[in-house]
Amino acid sequence: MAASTTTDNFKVIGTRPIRHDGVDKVTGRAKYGADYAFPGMLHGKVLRSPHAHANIKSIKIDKALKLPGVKAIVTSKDLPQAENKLEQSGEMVINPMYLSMNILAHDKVLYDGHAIAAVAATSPHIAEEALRLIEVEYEVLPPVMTVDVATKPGAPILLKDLRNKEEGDKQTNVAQHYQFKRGDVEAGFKAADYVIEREFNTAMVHQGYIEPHNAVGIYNSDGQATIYCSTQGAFDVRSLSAQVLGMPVGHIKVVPAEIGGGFGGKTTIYLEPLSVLLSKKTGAPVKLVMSRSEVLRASGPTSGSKIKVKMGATKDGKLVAAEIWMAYEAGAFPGSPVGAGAMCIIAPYTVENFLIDAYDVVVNRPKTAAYRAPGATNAAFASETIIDELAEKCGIDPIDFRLKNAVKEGDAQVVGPPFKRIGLIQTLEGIKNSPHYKSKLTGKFRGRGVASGFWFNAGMQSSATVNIHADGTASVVTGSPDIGGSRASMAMITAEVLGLPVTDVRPITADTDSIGHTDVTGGSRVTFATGMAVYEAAKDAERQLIERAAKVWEKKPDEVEFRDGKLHAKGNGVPPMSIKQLAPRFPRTGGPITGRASVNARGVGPGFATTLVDVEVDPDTGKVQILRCTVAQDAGKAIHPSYVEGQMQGGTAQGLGWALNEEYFYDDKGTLRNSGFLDYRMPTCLDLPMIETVVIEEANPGHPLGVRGVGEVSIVPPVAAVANAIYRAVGVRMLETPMSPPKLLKAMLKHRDSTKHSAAAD
Amino acid sequence: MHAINYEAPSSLDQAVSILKTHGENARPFCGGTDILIQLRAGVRRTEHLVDVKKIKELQTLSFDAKKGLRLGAAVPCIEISDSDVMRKHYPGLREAAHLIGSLQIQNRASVGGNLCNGSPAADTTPALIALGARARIVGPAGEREVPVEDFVVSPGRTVLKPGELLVELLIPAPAPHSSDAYLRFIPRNEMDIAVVGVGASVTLDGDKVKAARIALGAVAATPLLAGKAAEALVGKKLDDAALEAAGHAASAICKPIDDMRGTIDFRVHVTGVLTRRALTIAAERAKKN
Amino acid sequence: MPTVVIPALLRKFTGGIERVSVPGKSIRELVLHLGQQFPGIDQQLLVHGDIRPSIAVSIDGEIATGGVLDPVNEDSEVHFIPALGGGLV
Amino acid sequence: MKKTLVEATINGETVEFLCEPRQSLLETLRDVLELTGSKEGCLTGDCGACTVLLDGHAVCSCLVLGVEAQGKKIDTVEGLATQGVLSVLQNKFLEHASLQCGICTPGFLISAKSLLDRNPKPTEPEVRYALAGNLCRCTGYDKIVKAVLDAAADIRSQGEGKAAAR
Repeated sequence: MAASTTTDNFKVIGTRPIRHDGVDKVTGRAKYGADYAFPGMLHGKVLRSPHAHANIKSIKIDKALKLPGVKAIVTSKDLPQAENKLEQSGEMVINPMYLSMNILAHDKVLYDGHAIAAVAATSPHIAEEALRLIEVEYEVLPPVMTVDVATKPGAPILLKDLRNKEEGDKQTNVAQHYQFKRGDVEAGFKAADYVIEREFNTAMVHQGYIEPHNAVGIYNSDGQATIYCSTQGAFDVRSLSAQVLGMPVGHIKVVPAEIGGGFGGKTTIYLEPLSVLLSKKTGAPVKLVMSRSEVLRASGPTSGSKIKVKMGATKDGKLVAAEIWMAYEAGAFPGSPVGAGAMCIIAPYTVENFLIDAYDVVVNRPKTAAYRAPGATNAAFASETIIDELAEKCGIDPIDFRLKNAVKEGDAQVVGPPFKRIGLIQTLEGIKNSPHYKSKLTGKFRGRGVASGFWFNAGMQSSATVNIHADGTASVVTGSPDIGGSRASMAMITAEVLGLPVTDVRPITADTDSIGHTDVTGGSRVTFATGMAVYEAAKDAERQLIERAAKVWEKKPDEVEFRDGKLHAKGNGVPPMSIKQLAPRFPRTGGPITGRASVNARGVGPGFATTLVDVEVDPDTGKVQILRCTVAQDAGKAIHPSYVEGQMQGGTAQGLGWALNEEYFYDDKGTLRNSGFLDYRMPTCLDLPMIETVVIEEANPGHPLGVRGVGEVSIVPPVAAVANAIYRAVGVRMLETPMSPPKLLKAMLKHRDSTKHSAAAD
Repeated sequence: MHAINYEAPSSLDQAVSILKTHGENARPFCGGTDILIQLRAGVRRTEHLVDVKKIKELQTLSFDAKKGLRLGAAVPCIEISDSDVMRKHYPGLREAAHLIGSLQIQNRASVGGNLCNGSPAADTTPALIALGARARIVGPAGEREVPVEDFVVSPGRTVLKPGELLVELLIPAPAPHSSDAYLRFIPRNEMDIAVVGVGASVTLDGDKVKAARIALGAVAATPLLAGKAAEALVGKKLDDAALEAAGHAASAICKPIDDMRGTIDFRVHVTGVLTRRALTIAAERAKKN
Repeated sequence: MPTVVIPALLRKFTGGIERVSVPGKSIRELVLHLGQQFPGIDQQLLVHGDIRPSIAVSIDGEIATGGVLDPVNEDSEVHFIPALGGGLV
Repeated sequence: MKKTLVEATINGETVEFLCEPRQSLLETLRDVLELTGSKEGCLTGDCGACTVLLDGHAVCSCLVLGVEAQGKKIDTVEGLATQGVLSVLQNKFLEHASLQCGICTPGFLISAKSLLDRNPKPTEPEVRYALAGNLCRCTGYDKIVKAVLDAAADIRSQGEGKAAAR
């Protein structure tokens, strides 16, 4: 089902061709990072801290080095000094010192799984045995696992250089404070007929990509290095690795392998500099691949959080005030997505008066990385639950309540500037008109919940080249690693502009030396920003085709036009010429045609989604079954609708997993107890229904094809939608994630007790 | 993983002799679905894996209406869940085998391996205990039989002595008007380890319970036989009050832990719930036999 | 004159004032004049002569990409907002 | 470390190879035989990315030892296409856009093949049960389940077509 506001007449865009990299992926030929092998290659493994918080007193590697087959061991002593400063790197702001400390612990370990040393050996088994022979002496410190503990006066300090600039320059675990303010909150609450105030807690969760992190590093004697790895951003791997290794950026080439999922988690580096360092020491290529346990313990999950929300509405359902306090776990180093969360938490609604305070807090957990609309899901869980309660108080249907307050073009965003054209209202109406919403949900312990979500989406830098081959077919080269089928979209945009069949366009993801700088595959930006570069590169090729045809016809370029895949001479009866016919004449008319474009994309169109969920709760065990689920999302323009639906379904599935069972479970020593897919419980095929989609196409005026990013926002509403559905099913408001059976059962038993007591009192 | 040796004897004698030679340093190896994970994680250390899948006695699944079932220790779960004999006579044990892991796991894992792994949360162990199964063990000192409820002594440890091998499980023929059921609680619908597991068998005499056995998994250091819970039912109609009493009695013997799979309170509560549900299913089935 | 909207936490430099009219034809000029009017605020916005990496600039409702180099119009509205990290797929 | 000589039939070809007893079948396939189509996602049998057929049964090759392959028949994703022609399942995965990142795809294809070999007419719950041992984090499974159901229907109609032609 699609509702389109674009009046275009596309031939390729909007169709569903077979993806170009598909055959390689169903035959096992596609090469992912761990599939690379080179002659003489060694295997690396990483020694990781068993403690959440400890000083490293000494590291002894002699015994391990003596093990036959062990070729080299590196520790933080092998890394250059890194500076304590903030720096822009792609879409991230990084601190080189903290980045270096995360790659290999300097003098302190800050989480269970923190890397301490890396070994290269002739087999992965030998490297692993060598790890057991490395002797590390620790001085164990008390672990700081939650924002509550971290912000208590006198709490153990994680980072000696982290100081509170707002209050007397003291050492602190609070890395950052954000504040957003509008109107008069006190007056707002006075005008409210209903005020709801609640505190929410969400657990740290992981992106859960199936492919573990990997890297093969090759350092040559001339000082040049090549890294093969599965990453969302080859250029980021290059700049971050150069930073950590103290190498010039130009001395590193990063070859992005096929990537087995990322969802934000593969936008930074872990193994990449280690592979180069070990290769430098041994003179051989070195491959490192994380185990699943290492992925969970030591890559970058997203923050757990504590969020207090107070919101007020008038009787007729108008939101009038919001006061919000939120604190996110950054992990061991600053940089949680709490700022983004703060800007998202009431983004879908016009609220005249608000005050939002947000805090980034370091704790003894792995440094968080991006995860699909970072920060927004936690935030929406809190605000969308309150919205549901206010709707109930006002006696208004929750969708109608949202419609009454929904932002539209011209309304101010939380950060101030007004929205351009957006599609929140259309997603709400899309849900209202869906077969799911129109169906009746019957049966005991069943409930239906709805929630909406917002995500900014990103622009940033992308490059593309379009090469026209001698037979009139084309290739399109970009620097965006393809995680979800973006190559097909790039080929489709090229094919659309050049009037070619999509099978005549071959899309390529190039290495860092073969294409201009391209920022990370993240922020839902590839189809938007790289798509913009591809569109312009194809247009550049079109312009050149016109010039060549003009030469052939001995006319001026403005006497030639390009339409329907053919060159037409204006006026007289010259028969039109296809690219196929023109291509053999490239050599005599000036040589090959390469269309080029690089952009720092402006005109980002934010994304909205609304999700509807039906659940059934087992009243005796608290187990929740998802019965039905529909998601409506504004795509701007769906280039390849199947992969747009795929993004919506995938994000929704992750949101449902987040809602029900996923969590980082640490014991009181700060050891992660569920560092495997057995106990980090992501949804299986048997846990989910079909996920119905409503693709809204409210064209983004900032993009030549109307595209807005679609990769992220679908993960934002599901957690709140499930919570609201559970409430409808069993009358319990869940204020923490995951809403796992032990927690829900406890809440239901308490609820039953209290209703019994109140019945007795009547 | 550290280096290991692998041998795959084709006779029981050979297997026992290899196991005896290496003593503590050897372990029987069947589906590998637990031991390989444990060796990789460094939780167990064994230098010799003795693959027992080629030994005929361990691959037997045979049923006799009088003598009951002989279930070879290495019979893969998939064979059990595909078996009509199991479906008809031991539906609870079949369900337990069918619940273990994914199809990929069921194609490799065995009931014997599940038992020898010694996990308190093993799915098939409560089902075996509910059926009154006995474990036939062969070792350097000959042969012995152990009731399954006595087989696991602590998490990961069993009565097997160095050199000993579990050959088969002997399960009595079902009495008339009897049947069994196994239920477990997991947060997802597949792929989890039991947070609570309850096996129950019921023999009816008219509308009254003639005999019953209830066994619990994942609620103590070892699988438990809930004797009092079963006794509470004998001679009674299986009505709500009786089920409630059995559930309470089952919950009462739980000594669970708080962990990433569930809390103590949750496990105790759900033990009662599953006990009632499993008894109801077993009794429904028994009526039809 | 262009209008600059001051972020909540920097309003301590402006005595709580949220919207300020400042002369200038570029972000560089606006920040310069802001600093003259409210000493110290420019240092919160700049590092090494350009906008801090942790801050994004919105000009007339759109995130700008040119840092201090971006031009502004007489009637432009400029917001300084936290830059964000994105994730995704 | 001492290596063992193993002879097995892999994707229809008799193959001899050397491996250490501690090497899993997955490691053997990938590092010794250069068949990298089977993927490592967890090494604990929880994700199914390494699923292969061992004598016709779907197993996690990370939980099988390479030495156990002696005398066995092993089928991997690399053997699904016949002389360059994709199988119905492979085609349906492409048509239905059942893969995004594609890392789980080889395992899903093998599990789905194993299901359809045994049960040519599966219901949606049967498909979901048969695929529960394979984790996918990109798709929410929707398009995978649809592809398998569609492939089953296609294979059946092909079979009926053949029967009618006879």
